[in-house]
Amino acid sequence: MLTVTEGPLDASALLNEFEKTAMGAGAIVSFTGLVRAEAAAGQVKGLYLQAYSPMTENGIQAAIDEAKTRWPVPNVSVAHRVGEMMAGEAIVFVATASVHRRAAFEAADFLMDYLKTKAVFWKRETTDQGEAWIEPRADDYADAERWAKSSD
Amino acid sequence: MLTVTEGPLDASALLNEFEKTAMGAGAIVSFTGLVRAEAAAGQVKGLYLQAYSPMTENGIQAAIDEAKTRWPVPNVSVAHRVGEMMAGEAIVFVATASVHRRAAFEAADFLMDYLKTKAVFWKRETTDQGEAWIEPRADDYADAERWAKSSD
Amino acid sequence: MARILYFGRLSDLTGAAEETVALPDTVSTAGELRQFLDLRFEANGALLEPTVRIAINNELCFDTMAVTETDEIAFMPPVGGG
Amino acid sequence: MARILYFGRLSDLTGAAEETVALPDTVSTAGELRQFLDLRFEANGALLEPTVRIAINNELCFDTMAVTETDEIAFMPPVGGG
Repeated sequence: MLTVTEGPLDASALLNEFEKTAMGAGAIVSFTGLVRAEAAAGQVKGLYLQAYSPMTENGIQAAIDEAKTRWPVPNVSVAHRVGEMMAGEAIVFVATASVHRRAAFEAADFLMDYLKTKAVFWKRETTDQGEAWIEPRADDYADAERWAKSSD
Repeated sequence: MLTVTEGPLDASALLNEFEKTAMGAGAIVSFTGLVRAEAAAGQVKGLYLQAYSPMTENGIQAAIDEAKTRWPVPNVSVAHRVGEMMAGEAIVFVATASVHRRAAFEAADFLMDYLKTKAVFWKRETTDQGEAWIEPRADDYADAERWAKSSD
Repeated sequence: MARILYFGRLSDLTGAAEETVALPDTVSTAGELRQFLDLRFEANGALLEPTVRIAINNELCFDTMAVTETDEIAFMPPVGGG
Repeated sequence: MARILYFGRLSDLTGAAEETVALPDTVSTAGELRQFLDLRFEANGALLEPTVRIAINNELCFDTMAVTETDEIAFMPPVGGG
């Protein structure tokens, strides 16, 4: 399941919903990413996240399909917020379910690396120093590269 | 926060509670382990989990302390069920929060490896073949060994 | 009229996230559109940077791809994830 | 009377998860208690297995550790996690 929405994300409600679809799994992993209050440029007041539909959704769906190819995770849920949001609010929620925990952990980790580095989003931070479009961090790229296949 | 309880675990309620304690975190990871319906011995009807208090709690707390030493995870929650439970019910819930997602993922993964292999529990499965005390799986040990320090 | 989208920091430069443009006769490829728009916005090469990718109708393309009046053409600075 | 706990599969063998036992004079260490109980339950060495750990008052101990009438002594087969 994939949702890109301007509305707020309620992680525990999303987890509750996901649990119902993942009957029979032995392991459920969830990840919630929140807008950080601290940034390099100072205290974060707000974040604006821009998507390009359907390219953004297509890219995320391809990452979900890839995760399902790599790991036995029959159930995957991704919800991503776009538009204006404030520090402390949830920006992304990912849940995976599998028979065994290693697959659930790795698939969630893999999806988060995609979402944090390769997903089609642009973001603008508003801090006490003003507004700025922000670029991906170097360690985000390093995280994503862990998943590269030798043939990539 | 650590709870060992005979009552049912509600993962989404526990996540909701955890989110309140983890204000300021950028990343929250949760893991829910459920009683599997399928086992080597057949269809699982129920599971009985036995703890030895306070040794069980002390061991889990030591693992939480160790996780906090290894990763910047100021907030950790562990809830574990004991007693009689049925297939599909939650047996364990772990949540971690950190500024960055790698720490939150790794600390949750580390704690689950402790809980699935080294924690002081004994378990008895009831399947259509009858009752049997079950031993840890070889790959559980292999998972836990990933975290061994060279000095261990 | 082609529909042109400017994502991320590019909209600060162009003053709008989207516009419709009548393509001049000199513009028949994505690369020629870059040149034309970079001059029009006095962007000093910001639209020419190789890290700024172009998508035509939601598909990333090379600068040699043909553009027409019915296309939606997006200028996309590096995506940074969410 | 010492309080003795039998965890996991050991309680199938002993018929109870716990009991109180008056320690005979021949039993002054954890190891001697193993021998005594293994014979009493006709356990054929199940309580002597080195993988069965003994804890005295919630602390794992060697078989050479002294046991007394006021102790809680636990026989613990390999723990399997939750």
